[in-house]
Amino acid sequence: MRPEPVELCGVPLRGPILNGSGTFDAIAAHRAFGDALLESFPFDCFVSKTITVAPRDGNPPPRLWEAPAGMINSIGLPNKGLERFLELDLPQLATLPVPLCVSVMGFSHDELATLVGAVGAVEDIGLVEINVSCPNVETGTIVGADPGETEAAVRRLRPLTEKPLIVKLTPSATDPAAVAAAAEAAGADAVALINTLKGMAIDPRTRQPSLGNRTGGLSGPAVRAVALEQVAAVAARVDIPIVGMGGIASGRDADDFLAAGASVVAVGTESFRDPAAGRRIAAELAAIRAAMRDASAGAAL
Amino acid sequence: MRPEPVELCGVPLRGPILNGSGTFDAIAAHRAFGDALLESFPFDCFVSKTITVAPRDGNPPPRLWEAPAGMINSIGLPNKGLERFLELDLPQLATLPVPLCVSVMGFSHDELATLVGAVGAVEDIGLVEINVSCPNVETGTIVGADPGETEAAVRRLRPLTEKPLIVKLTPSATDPAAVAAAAEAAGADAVALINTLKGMAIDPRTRQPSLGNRTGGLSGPAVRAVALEQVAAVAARVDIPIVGMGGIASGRDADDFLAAGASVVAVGTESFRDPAAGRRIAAELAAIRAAMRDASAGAAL
Amino acid sequence: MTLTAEARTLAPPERRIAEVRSVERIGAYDLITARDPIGPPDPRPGQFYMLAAGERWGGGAGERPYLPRAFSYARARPLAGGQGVDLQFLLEEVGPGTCRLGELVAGDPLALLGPLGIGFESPPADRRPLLVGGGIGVAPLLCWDDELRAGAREPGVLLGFRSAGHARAADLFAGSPDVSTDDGSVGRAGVVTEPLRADLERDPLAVVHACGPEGMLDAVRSVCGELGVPARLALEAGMACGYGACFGCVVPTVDGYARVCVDGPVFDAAVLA
Amino acid sequence: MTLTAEARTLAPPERRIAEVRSVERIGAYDLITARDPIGPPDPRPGQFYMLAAGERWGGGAGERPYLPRAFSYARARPLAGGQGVDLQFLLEEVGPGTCRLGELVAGDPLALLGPLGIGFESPPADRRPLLVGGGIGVAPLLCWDDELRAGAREPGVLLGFRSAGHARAADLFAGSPDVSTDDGSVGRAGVVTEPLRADLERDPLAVVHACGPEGMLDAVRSVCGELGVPARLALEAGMACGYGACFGCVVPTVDGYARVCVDGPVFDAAVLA
Ligand SMILES: Cc1cc2nc3c(=O)[nH]c(=O)nc-3n(C[C@H](O)[C@H](O)[C@H](O)COP(=O)(O)OP(=O)(O)OC[C@H]3O[C@@H](n4cnc5c(N)ncnc54)[C@H](O)[C@@H]3O)c2cc1C
Ligand SMILES: Cc1cc2nc3c(=O)[nH]c(=O)nc-3n(C[C@H](O)[C@H](O)[C@H](O)COP(=O)(O)OP(=O)(O)OC[C@H]3O[C@@H](n4cnc5c(N)ncnc54)[C@H](O)[C@@H]3O)c2cc1C
Ligand SMILES: Cc1cc2nc3c(=O)[nH]c(=O)nc-3n(C[C@H](O)[C@H](O)[C@H](O)COP(=O)(O)O)c2cc1C
Ligand SMILES: Cc1cc2nc3c(=O)[nH]c(=O)nc-3n(C[C@H](O)[C@H](O)[C@H](O)COP(=O)(O)O)c2cc1C
Ligand code: FES
Ligand code: FES
Repeated sequence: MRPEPVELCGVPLRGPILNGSGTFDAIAAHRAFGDALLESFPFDCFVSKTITVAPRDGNPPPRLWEAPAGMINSIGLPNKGLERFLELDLPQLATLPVPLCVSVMGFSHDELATLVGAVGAVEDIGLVEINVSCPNVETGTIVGADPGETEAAVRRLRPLTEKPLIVKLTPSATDPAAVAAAAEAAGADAVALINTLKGMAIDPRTRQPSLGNRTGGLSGPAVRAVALEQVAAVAARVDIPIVGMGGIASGRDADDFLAAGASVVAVGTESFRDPAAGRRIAAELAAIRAAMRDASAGAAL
Repeated sequence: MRPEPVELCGVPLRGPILNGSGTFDAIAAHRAFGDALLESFPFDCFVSKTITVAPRDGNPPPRLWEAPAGMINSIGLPNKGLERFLELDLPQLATLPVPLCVSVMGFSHDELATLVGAVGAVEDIGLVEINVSCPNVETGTIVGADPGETEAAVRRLRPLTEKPLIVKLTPSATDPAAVAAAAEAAGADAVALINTLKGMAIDPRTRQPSLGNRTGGLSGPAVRAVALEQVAAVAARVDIPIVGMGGIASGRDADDFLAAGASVVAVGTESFRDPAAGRRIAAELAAIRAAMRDASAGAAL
Repeated sequence: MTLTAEARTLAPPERRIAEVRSVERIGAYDLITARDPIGPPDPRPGQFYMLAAGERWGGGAGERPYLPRAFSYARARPLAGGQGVDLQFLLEEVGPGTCRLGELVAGDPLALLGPLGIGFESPPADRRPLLVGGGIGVAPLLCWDDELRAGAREPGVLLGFRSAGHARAADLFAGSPDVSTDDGSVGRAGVVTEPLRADLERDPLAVVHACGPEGMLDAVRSVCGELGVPARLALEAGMACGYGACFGCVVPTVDGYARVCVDGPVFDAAVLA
Repeated sequence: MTLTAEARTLAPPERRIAEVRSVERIGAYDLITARDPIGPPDPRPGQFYMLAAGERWGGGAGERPYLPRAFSYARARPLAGGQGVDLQFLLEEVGPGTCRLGELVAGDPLALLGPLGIGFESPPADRRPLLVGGGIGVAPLLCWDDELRAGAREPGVLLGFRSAGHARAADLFAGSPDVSTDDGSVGRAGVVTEPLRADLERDPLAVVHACGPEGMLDAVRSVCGELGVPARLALEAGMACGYGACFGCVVPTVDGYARVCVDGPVFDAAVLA
């Protein structure tokens, strides 16, 4: 059973399930699974991991630590950098059976402008996501935590591309709805939330932080309640579509986010447990929607 | 096996385990368990639930919703109000075998002053905890979310009592360490964290928020990683003792908080699963400490 | 057996491990028998226990269960020697917690806390006891029926169920209860409050003890109110702790919210708002 | 059997349910045999699978496990008919995940994804294969030893263990491997790199395939480096996904971090930084 097609900022999608940026590498997955991956691609829109202007190695290992009903990561945005992403990765991502959204993060307004200008000019790219929120990178937290800074950043970027701009919020803002409203005022076409919650774990053998980077980001079902609250708060403040995510592991969870005000949802950590999670969740969601339709039809009689 | 005695702001405790405010009602527990409760009291210091000047009914039910590795609550600080607390509850709490800490919350600086002045004058009360996770009706903002507001509040209260003042931080601050530093600068003797994370759940049968109050607070192991990160960040900024809490369910967890910089720890949600959790955790912690001592002794040879 | 004004047997102040002796399927329900080695032998009918599987409580649907679950004890058989008791619980599998408990087999550890709450008060001498149960709500009435019979106060017992599968629980009662089913597959067709009204109109000098779904309890209240018959209702509410710690399980009463776990679960209908 | 430059058999792109056929205790380890109904019959030695109990994965110590766990397959027996395979995994119980898997019994569902990663390349014709395993690291060497023997390239096999209980795993090998134990309770006393050095000094025209704890692999690297012998190491790293999605499982190489799950787990020692 497949869900109905939807539109996200004017881009038609075959369904409402995206991946969370940085939680699915379609190129690596193709190495592991071959063309079977493309024949049953788990998402209705593919979001790239966050790209920066300069290449990044990412954080020293260990980068992962399991938590109750979730995990903490300190990956640190490893990526080839803008130039080699466009040259090496984009041609492969362009062959995916679904629209492509590229996530970018800059350490200054100029860097962001360079990134949005560059990816905004590429035909194969359908949407651009601006990550003002990665908790592993200082400036990400700062920009996204402050409505004023977010508004200024988006205003600067808005004229640089015709493509829909999605602003990925940070949950460490005291008032995420205010930041979302600022992004909307500056011309963002959608907001995406939540990113990982700042977290830490201690390695019992050393009594030191477990992660190479000391702190990391918490994700998975553990954060779902926090994500739902922020999605509902943002939905009450903005009219632009919301990409809801944070611990979604079932069609039931996905429907909770839609009920809270999201237009589409993204799956992150659950894909680590099963690369086909997106497809399973889409089917479960479709079944729930069908049951709801039958119920209301019944009620209508 | 019992842990060593400790001191919290000059108050001697037989061990390092407190209860989280609002997560254990010693009077109700005495009704359920009788004097056996007092003979094996689970905590080394008892923290009352938060008291306000006026009586409060609390929020409409449902007030609870289970979450992955935790729960969301919207209890809403039901309490008898200052006067009847002092008259009816205090005499019973004074008979507990451990020191008493009273948690207070005011909706204005004047209310807070009234509360701290009143409980600060009661001999049987050892410590006073100020719960700043509340909206200031004058400014509308959450006092604890803003370092300036927190500093102003604590400055006003500091002269009103000789008793140690513990400031219970709110995790919805963008920079909890800055708020902790502000509390320290204003004369707080300790800080306690974390309080519950803002969260929401959807009732699948209605697709409406499950809790009577729509939103609530997430607690339990799900929040532990977030709590550890905030405790470590605060420990890096202040010299006053830290009461660490958030998802502690074992001696291992408690030791993680001590390793992250807490001086003592508090157990909340885990007590719901077992009223003796505090005692069990104390024993597990003592065993871990003993093993560490043996190890380092061995290493020293 | 103590009959204090407050029908409450105190619980040991900690969660303990009981051993599952058997899990029987009774129609639509599970009957779990567990040996509680150190618990009091004399819980009061209407009291409940917080239960959790001793192992693997969690990792079910939606990464739940996490909190323990509340269950009225259905029957208690004290062990020889005055300490310890075999407890029976009647379960309906409705979610991750009850499904996990339904998976248990003989020998498995069962974590429990209790007995908790206030049970049924013995009926005044001048009123005949009438027990009214709906669905899984019949559980606490089993031991209450046994006890009243033992005290030569044999009660009337009116039970309502969804279907024949659920009605199988009626066979657990000592006497021959009056059974109604929604679909008429067993006993009379219809809701249990119809025989209740008929019975009370015949002889209103009764005291009703009822447990069941919210809708049924509301109907029982209005019938009893109308006919001036006192009613004691065993309520349910979502619980985290079961012993008054979390303030989560409240119901509105004439003097504000009360906690079902420490002020109930049995309430006089007159005090409920 | 395909021998592509990259020793990788592709995995179906989804987690599937296998059926546990047996769980045997082999000294200090568990040997799990599971029937994978639709997986490829020909995983490559050194490849691994992500495993999780099909039910109740969670609710263990510290409310874990949550993520699946990575395990090299120890042996694979294709089912008649060309599709499906019986897979064997050798487990050491070290935490909530391995303990839960160790609890499984015949008939239980086992969730798995795989085969994943790049396995061992066949050794160049001019060098004799030498397999070096430490502790649970012997697991991937079992199928590799079988395959080399089947191809008439019988390898030397040097194994090191903590104690006699662990050394029981050596009995699973077809030939008679050279065994060392830390406590000397079985075979020679000492670490496996001592016989390795002796063997390579006798005849350096070898290619080493090693798997084991970090310390042992470091020692193997330095011995091989010193004597100019090529070494292929099967590495471990904490993993969340096993297929390149999370970027969590990295090791430093001469050209930056590589992901153990998609660029490994078998690496040429020369490329590791
Ligand atoms: C005093 C008392 C005595 C009881 N006695 C019995 C008894 O003898 N036998 C018996 O079978 N039952 C009894 N119950 C009810 C029993 O406690 C519940 O059926 C049980 O808690 C359900 O847990 P679950 O995980 O199976 O279902 P849940 O998933 O918890 O669902 C049960 C109800 O909880 C709500 N719910 C759904 N999701 C959540 C969530 N995430 N968090 C919180 N609530 C949710 C919904 O309303 C759902 O209908 C009693 C309850 C009380 C309070
Ligand atoms: C490619 C590969 C192949 C493998 N093959 C095998 C095999 O054939 N047989 C086998 O037995 N094992 C194998 N392993 C190792 C196996 O995956 C681990 O032993 C397993 O993941 C441990 O899980 P656990 O829950 O039992 O233990 P954990 O609790 O996960 O502990 C294992 C280690 O993880 C760390 N740790 C502790 N707590 C946490 C936490 N909260 N989050 C994250 N890490 C934590 C510690 O370093 C601890 O020593 C392989 C690993 C890899 C990467
Ligand atoms: C390992 C990992 C890497 C991530 N990398 C990124 C990233 O590069 N950019 C980004 O915007 N979000 C990143 N995220 C956040 C996710 O996109 C998502 O917002 C978050 O994980 C919550 O969803 P989930 O609970 O379903 O995983 C990452 C999350 C994880 C777990
Ligand atoms: C049901 C419930 C009620 C609470 N009431 C209060 C309160 O009155 N005052 C307060 O400062 N914190 C209150 N808290 C927060 C706890 O004291 C604690 O900070 C939080 O629950 C995190 O710890 P835990 O994960 O161990 O529960 C409450 C928490 C819960 C779950
Ligand atoms: S269940 Fe916690 S107070 Fe009743
Ligand atoms: S385990 Fe996720 S990238 Fe290797």
